[in-house]
Amino acid sequence: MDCSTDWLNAPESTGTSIMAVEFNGGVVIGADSRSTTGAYIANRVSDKLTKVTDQIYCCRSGSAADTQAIADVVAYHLNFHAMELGEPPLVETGAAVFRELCYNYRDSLVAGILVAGWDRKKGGQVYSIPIGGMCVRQAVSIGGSGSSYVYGYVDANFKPGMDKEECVSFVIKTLSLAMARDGSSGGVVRVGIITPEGVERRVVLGTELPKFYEG
Amino acid sequence: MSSIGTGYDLSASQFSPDGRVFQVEYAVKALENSGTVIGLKGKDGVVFAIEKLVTSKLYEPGANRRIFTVDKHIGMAVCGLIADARQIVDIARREAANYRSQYGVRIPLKYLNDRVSMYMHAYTLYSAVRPYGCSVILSSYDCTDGPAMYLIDPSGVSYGYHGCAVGKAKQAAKTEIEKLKLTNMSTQELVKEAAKIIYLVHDELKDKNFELELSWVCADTNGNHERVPESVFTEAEKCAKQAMDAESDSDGEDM
Amino acid sequence: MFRNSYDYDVTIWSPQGRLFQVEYAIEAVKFGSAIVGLKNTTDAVLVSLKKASSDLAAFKKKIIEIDEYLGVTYSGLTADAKLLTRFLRNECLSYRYTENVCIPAERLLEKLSRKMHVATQRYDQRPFGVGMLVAGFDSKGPHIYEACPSGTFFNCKAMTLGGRCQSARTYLEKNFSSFPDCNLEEIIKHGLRALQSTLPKNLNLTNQNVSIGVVGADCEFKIFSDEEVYNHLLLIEGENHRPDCDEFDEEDDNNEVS
Amino acid sequence: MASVVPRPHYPDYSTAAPVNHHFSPYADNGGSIVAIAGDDYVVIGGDTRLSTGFQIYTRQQSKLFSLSKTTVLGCAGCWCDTLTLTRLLSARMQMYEQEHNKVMSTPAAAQMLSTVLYYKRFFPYYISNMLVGLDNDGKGCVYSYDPIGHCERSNYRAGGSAGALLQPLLDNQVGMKNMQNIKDESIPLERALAIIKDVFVSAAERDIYTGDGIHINIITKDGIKSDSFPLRKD
Amino acid sequence: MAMVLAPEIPESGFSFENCKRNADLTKKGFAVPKATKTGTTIVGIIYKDGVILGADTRATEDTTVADKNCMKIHYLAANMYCCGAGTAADTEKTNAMIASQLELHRLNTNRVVPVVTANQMLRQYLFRYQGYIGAALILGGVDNTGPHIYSIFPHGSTDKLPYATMGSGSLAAMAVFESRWKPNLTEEEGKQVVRDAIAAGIFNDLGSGSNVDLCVIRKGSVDYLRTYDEANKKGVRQASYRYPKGTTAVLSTKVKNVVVEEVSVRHIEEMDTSS
Amino acid sequence: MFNTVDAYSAPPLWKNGPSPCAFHNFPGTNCENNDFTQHSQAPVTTATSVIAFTFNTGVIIGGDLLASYGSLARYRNCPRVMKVNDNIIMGAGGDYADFQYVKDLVDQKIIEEDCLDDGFKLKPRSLYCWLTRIMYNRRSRFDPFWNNFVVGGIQEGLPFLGTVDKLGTAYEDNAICTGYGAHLALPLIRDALEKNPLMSEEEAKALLTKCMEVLFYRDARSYPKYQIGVITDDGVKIEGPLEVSQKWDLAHMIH
Repeated sequence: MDCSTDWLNAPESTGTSIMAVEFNGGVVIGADSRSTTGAYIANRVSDKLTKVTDQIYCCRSGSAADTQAIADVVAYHLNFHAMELGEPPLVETGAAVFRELCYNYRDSLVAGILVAGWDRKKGGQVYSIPIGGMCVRQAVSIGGSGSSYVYGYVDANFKPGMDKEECVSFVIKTLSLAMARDGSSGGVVRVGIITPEGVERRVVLGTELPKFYEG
Repeated sequence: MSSIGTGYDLSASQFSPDGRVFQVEYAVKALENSGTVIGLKGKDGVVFAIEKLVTSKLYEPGANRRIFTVDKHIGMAVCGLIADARQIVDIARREAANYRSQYGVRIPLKYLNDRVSMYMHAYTLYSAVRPYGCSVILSSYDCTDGPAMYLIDPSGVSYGYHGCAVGKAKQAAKTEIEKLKLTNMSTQELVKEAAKIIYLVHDELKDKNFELELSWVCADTNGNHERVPESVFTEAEKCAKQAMDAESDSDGEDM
Repeated sequence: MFRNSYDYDVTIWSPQGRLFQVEYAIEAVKFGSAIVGLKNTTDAVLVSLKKASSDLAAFKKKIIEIDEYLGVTYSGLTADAKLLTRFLRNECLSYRYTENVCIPAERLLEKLSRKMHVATQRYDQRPFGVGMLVAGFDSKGPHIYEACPSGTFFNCKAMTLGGRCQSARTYLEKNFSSFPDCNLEEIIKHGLRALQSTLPKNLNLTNQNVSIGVVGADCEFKIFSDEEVYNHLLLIEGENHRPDCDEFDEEDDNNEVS
Repeated sequence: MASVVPRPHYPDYSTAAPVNHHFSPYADNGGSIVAIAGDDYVVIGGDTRLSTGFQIYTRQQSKLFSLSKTTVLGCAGCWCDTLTLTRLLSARMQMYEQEHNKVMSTPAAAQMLSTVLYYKRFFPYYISNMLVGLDNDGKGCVYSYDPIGHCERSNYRAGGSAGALLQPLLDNQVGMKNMQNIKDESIPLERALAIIKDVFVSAAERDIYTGDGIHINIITKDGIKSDSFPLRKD
Repeated sequence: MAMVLAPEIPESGFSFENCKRNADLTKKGFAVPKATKTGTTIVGIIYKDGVILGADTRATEDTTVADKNCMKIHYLAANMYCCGAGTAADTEKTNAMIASQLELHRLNTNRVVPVVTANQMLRQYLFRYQGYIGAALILGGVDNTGPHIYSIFPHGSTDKLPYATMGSGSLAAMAVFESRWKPNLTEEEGKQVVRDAIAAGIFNDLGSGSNVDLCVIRKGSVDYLRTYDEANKKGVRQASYRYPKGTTAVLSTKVKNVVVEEVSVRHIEEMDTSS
Repeated sequence: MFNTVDAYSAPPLWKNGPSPCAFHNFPGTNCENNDFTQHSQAPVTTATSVIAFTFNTGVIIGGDLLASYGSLARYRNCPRVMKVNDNIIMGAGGDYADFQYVKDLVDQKIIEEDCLDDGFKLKPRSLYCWLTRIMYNRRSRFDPFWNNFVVGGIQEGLPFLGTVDKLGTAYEDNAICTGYGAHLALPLIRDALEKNPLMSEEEAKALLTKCMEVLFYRDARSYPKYQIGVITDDGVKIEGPLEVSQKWDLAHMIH
C-alpha cells in the first residue's frame, strides 16, 4: 500500500505515550497529545486523560474508538455504582471494571489503559491494564508505543516517596523523551494531578518541553 | 387486628380497607416461634448471639446453625423459618460473589444490605409468592469504616442498629440491651454480655433444650466473620450461667 | 380436616404465622410405611418397611442408592420421592464429574433442601409430600440426615419417619445413647427392633417386607439381599418391642404412598 | 479493492508484539495399546509413557480404565480427550447401573462407546480406543474403534502409536495368519501375556512414543488382575 | 549453456536440477520424502588435559527409530573430532568433506591443523548453503594452542565455548553442564559429567536414545570410546518365536539336478610353520 | 448434562437489545460470529516456567516474578505461586490475564467453602480435576486459557502433584515443570529424585534453587527474582522474592 495514503483506511489510534505515578498524597498522570491514522496526525492536541469519576482518571492507548467506548461504559457504570453506594467508588473498583471489559473482549479490543486515582482507603493508586486484560498495581507505570523507549529512563530515575512537584517534573521529562523518539507520540504534554482536593490539569506546550540531546 | 378473617388477608398483593398488608404481618408472626437472636455493635466489632431451640434429642448437637458467613467479612444471623432464611443466605452470598467478581473488592455491608432487603421486599409484592418468614441481621467490620450492623424484616425494611433483637423474647432482650453502653464496649466484653442476655431471656418452662451460638466480626479477627473461639465461648457461657445462678439466688431472696 | 381459609395455598400465611400447606405436606409423610435411620461411629444404617399397594403388587423398593457412599429411604408420596432421588443422583454425578470425589452428605442435603424449599414458596407449586432419611459416609464419619417437606434438614443421631413412627421414635430415644458403642450387627438389630415396634400385632418383620441399607468406613452403600435380611431378622427373632397399647387401626391405603 | 480482515495487531507497542499462536485443540500424546482375547479371558496392555513432541510428560501414566468388573477401556492418543471421555463413560456406567439395577455388560458398553464417539462426529475425541471384557457367554472380546465411533469386534488388536508396527505381528502370532500345519485354537492365557510383553519390548525398540513400562489388565470371570512390566526409558 | 558438440561434464558440488520439479510435485500434494534425522544429544567440554565429546546413538525417521546404534562422533583429523546433529546425511558428508580438506591442508602445511581452521571451513561451507544443509555440529580438538570446543549452527554461525550442547536434547544436556561443569575437571570427572549430560538427553528427549559414545582427545592421543555406557538394556523376551518346521507354506517344488561337466581337484600346500 | 460451563464464560458486551452490528447487516446474514473462527487470540503478557516436585513430606513449587510482553520484561512483580487453602498450593505459567481470571474463580471457590464452614476443605485432587474440566471446556470452544497450572498439595497424608495445560491435558507425577523448565529443569530433577527419592525439605529447596539458576542462565524470558511455595503437613509457606545467585566467571575463559 502506498504509504502516503494509509490514512484513508487506518482507524484512528492513539499511538501514544502515557504515564502515571503514585505519590503520598495522590497520583500524577500524563500523556502526549498526538492521535494518528496511519502516519497522518488526525489530532495534534487530543486529550488522552479521560475522566471516569471525579477522582478516577484513565490514560488511554490503543485504538481511539475502543478506548473511548470503554471509558464511556466504565464512566457510566461507576457513576451508577457511586449512586448505589452513596460514596465515590474505589480506584481498585474502577480498575476492576476496566479489566473486566478489556479481558472479556480481548479478541475485539485494542486497548492499553492506565487507571489512576485517589480514594480514602488506599490513597493514590495506579493500575496498569495492558492489551490482554491483566491488571496490576504499580507505583509508576508507562504505556503506549512511546513507552518502550523510556523504560530505561523510568527505571533509572524513579524514586519511591517523591513529592508532587518532583512527580510532575518526572512525568514531563519522561514523556518528552518518549515523544522525541516515537513518531506516533508528540504534541503537547498534558498532566493531571489527582489529590483528595480534586484534579489539577496542566499543559506543557511543545515549545516548553524540556530539551535533551538531539544529535 | 380487626380485619382478620375478612378476606383481605389472603394475599401479599392485597391491601385491607384500613391500608395494611396482612400477609406481611402474618409472616412476622413466624418469627415469634423462633429462638431469640441478638446482635450487639461495640466500638471495634459486632457480636451475634443466638438461642437455638433444640426440638428433639435425636438431633446432633451443633447442627442447623443459625449464624452464617456470607462472605469472609460479613456475618448473618437469622431468625424465623430456617429454610426461608437459608435462601436469603444464599442470595446474599451470590450478591457478595458477584460484587467481588465485578468490582474486585469485597462488598460494602451497606450495599449488600440494600440488595438483600430489596430482594426480600420483592417477595411482599406479588400474590404468586409469599413474604419470607424470617428476619436477618447482617454485620461486618472494616478497618476504616468501623463496625456496621443492619436488621432486615420480612417486609424488606431494614435499619442500622447498635443493638437489636428478634425472636421469641425480643422484648425482654431489647430491655437488657438498652442497659448496656454499647458504643464504649469491646467485642470481648460484648461476647459475655450477649451470652448472658440469651441465658436470661430463655424461657425454660416452654423450651427445655437450647444451644447457644456466638459469632463475631471485629478488629481482632482482621475483619473476618468467625464463630468465637472455643475458649472464649466456654468462658462466656460460664459467665452467663454464673450470672443466672446469682440472679435466681437474688430472686429467692426477694421472695 | 378443613380448618380454615388460610390453608388452601402455600403462599398464604395464617394469622399465627404458620404455613398450613407445608404442615399438611408433612402429614403426607406419615402415610408412608415406617423408616428408620441410625448410626454408630463407623456405619450408617437405613431400615425400612416395604409395603405392597395391593395383594397383587410386588413390594416396593424403599431404599435407594444415590452414589458410592450415599443412600436414601423415604416415606410419603412415591412419585415425589422418585423425582427427588433422580435429582440427588444427578447432583452426585455432576459433583463427582468436576471434583472427582463423592459429595459430602451435608452439601447434598443443602442442595436437596433448597429444591424442596422452593416448592414451599410459590403459588404454582405444592410442597413435596415426602420425608427422606439420607445415610452417608464421608471424611467426617457416618451421617443420618432427615429432609423434611418444609425444606429443612436435620443432622441426626438416629431418626424415624412414616406411619406409626412414634413408637419407633420412643425406642430410639430410649436407646440412642448406646448406639455409638454398638458394632454393625447390633446397630442393625436396633434398627430392626425400632421398626418392629411400629407394626401392628398381626404383622411381623420378614425378609419380604424389610429392606436394610448400610454404608460405612469400609463399605460402599449396599442394600442387603433377601438372605442377608433374613439372617439379621433371625437375630431378633422372638423379641417384641411393640408398645403395650394394642389398638392399631388399619389405615386405608388408596393413596399412592409408601 | 480486496478487503482483508487484518489479524489483531498491537500498533501502540513497537516492541516485537507476541506472535499470533495458532491454536490446535488436539495434541498427540502417544502411547500404544494391545489386547488379546481368549475363550475365558482377555488381556489388555498399555504402555505408561505420556508424551508430546520430543518431551516426556510422565513415565507412569496408566492408559487403562476399568469401567466395570468385567470391562476395561484402553485409550491412546489425545490425552485431554481421553480424560474427558473416560469421566463421561464412568458417569454413564453409574447412571445405567442405578436405572437398571445391573452393571452394563461389555457388549452394551461397547455399543455405548460407539454412540458416544459418533455424537462428536464433527469435533471428535482424537483417541484410539480399545474396549475389552467378557461377553455375555463369558468369552473374551476386544472392540476397537476409530476416533468417530466405528466399532469392530475381534480377538486381538494393537492400537496407538505403535499399532501399525504391532498389528502384523499379532496377525501372525495370535491370528496364526500365513502359517501352515498349525492347530487353529485360541492361545492360552500365559502365552497371550508373554506375547503382549514381548511385542511391547519390540515396540519400545522402534517407536519413540512407546516405552517406560506397561500396565496390564487380565480379565477373567474372577475379576480384573493387574500386572506391570518395565520397558526401556529412552 | 549446453554445448552442442561436446558432452557436458557434470560440475562438482550439489545438483539442483530437480528443484523446480520437486517444488511442483509438492504443490500437487506429493509428500517430500523424509530424511533420517539424528534428533540427537551431542555435547563437548574442555577438561584439564583436552576435550571430551559425547553423543547418543539414536537416529530417527519421523517417530520411528531408524538406527539404534549409529555413530555421531565423526573423525575430522587426528587431533579433532566433530559430533553431528540434524540431517544424518548432511552431517556425515559435511564432516567427510571437511576431513579430506583438513588432511590436504595438513599435508600442505606439514603441521598439526589448528582446530580453528576446521571451524572456519565448516562455517564458511554451511553459510554458503544458508541452512539448507541441516548440520548442527560440535567440533572439538586439541592443537598447539590447547583444547577447543566450537558449536556450529546449520546457518553457519559458530560459538567458542568451554562446554557446548546441540541437538534436540541440548537443553537437557546443557542443564547438566550449567549445574556441574567447572574449570579443570579431571578426565574421570569430565567423562562422568559428559556421560550424565548425554544420559539426560537420552532419558528426557525422545529424539535421543540408546547408548553413550565418548571421545576423549588429549594432546597427542585420542580415546574413541564407542558404547561407553549402555544407558538402556533391551528387554528380554518371555516366549519363543521359533516356527516349527513346515509352518511356511511351500507353494510349488521343482527339483533340478546338477549336471557335472568337469571335475578338477586343487591341492593346497600346507603352511610352513617350522620357523 | 453438566452445566458447569456457563458460569465461567463472559456475558455479551451489549445486553438488553440488538447487537450493534444488527443495524447495518443485511437480513438473513448472521451477524454473530461463528465460535470456531472468532477466537484467534494469543497469549499477550506471559509468565514463563513453573518448577515443581515432591519431597519426603510435601511439595515444592517455584516460579519467577516476571510477566513479559513479548520480549519486554514489563511487569517485574507478578507473583504466580499462590496458596489456595491449607491443603493446596498452585503455580501457573502462560498468559497472566488468564491466570488472574482463573485465580479469581479459585479464590471465590475457597471463599464459598469457607463460608459453608462445614469442615470440608477442597482437596488438591478435586481442584486438579476441576481445573482439568474448565480448561478442557474452554479448549473445546476454541477459546482456551493460555496457561499451565501446577497443583500441589497434601491428600490423605501423601504429597500430591499434578498439572493441567491449556488443552486440559492433565497428569500427575513427582516432578513437573512447564515451559522451558520442562526441557532444562526437569532432567535435573528427575535425576535427583531417582537418586534420592526421599529428599528432605532442605535438599528440595537447594535443588529448586539450582534449577532457578540454570533457568535464569538459559531462558530468555526468565527473571532473577522468584518465589518458592512449600506445602507440608504443617501448612503452606510462600517465600520470596528470592534472588538467583549468579556465576559469570565463565566469561573470562573465552578467548
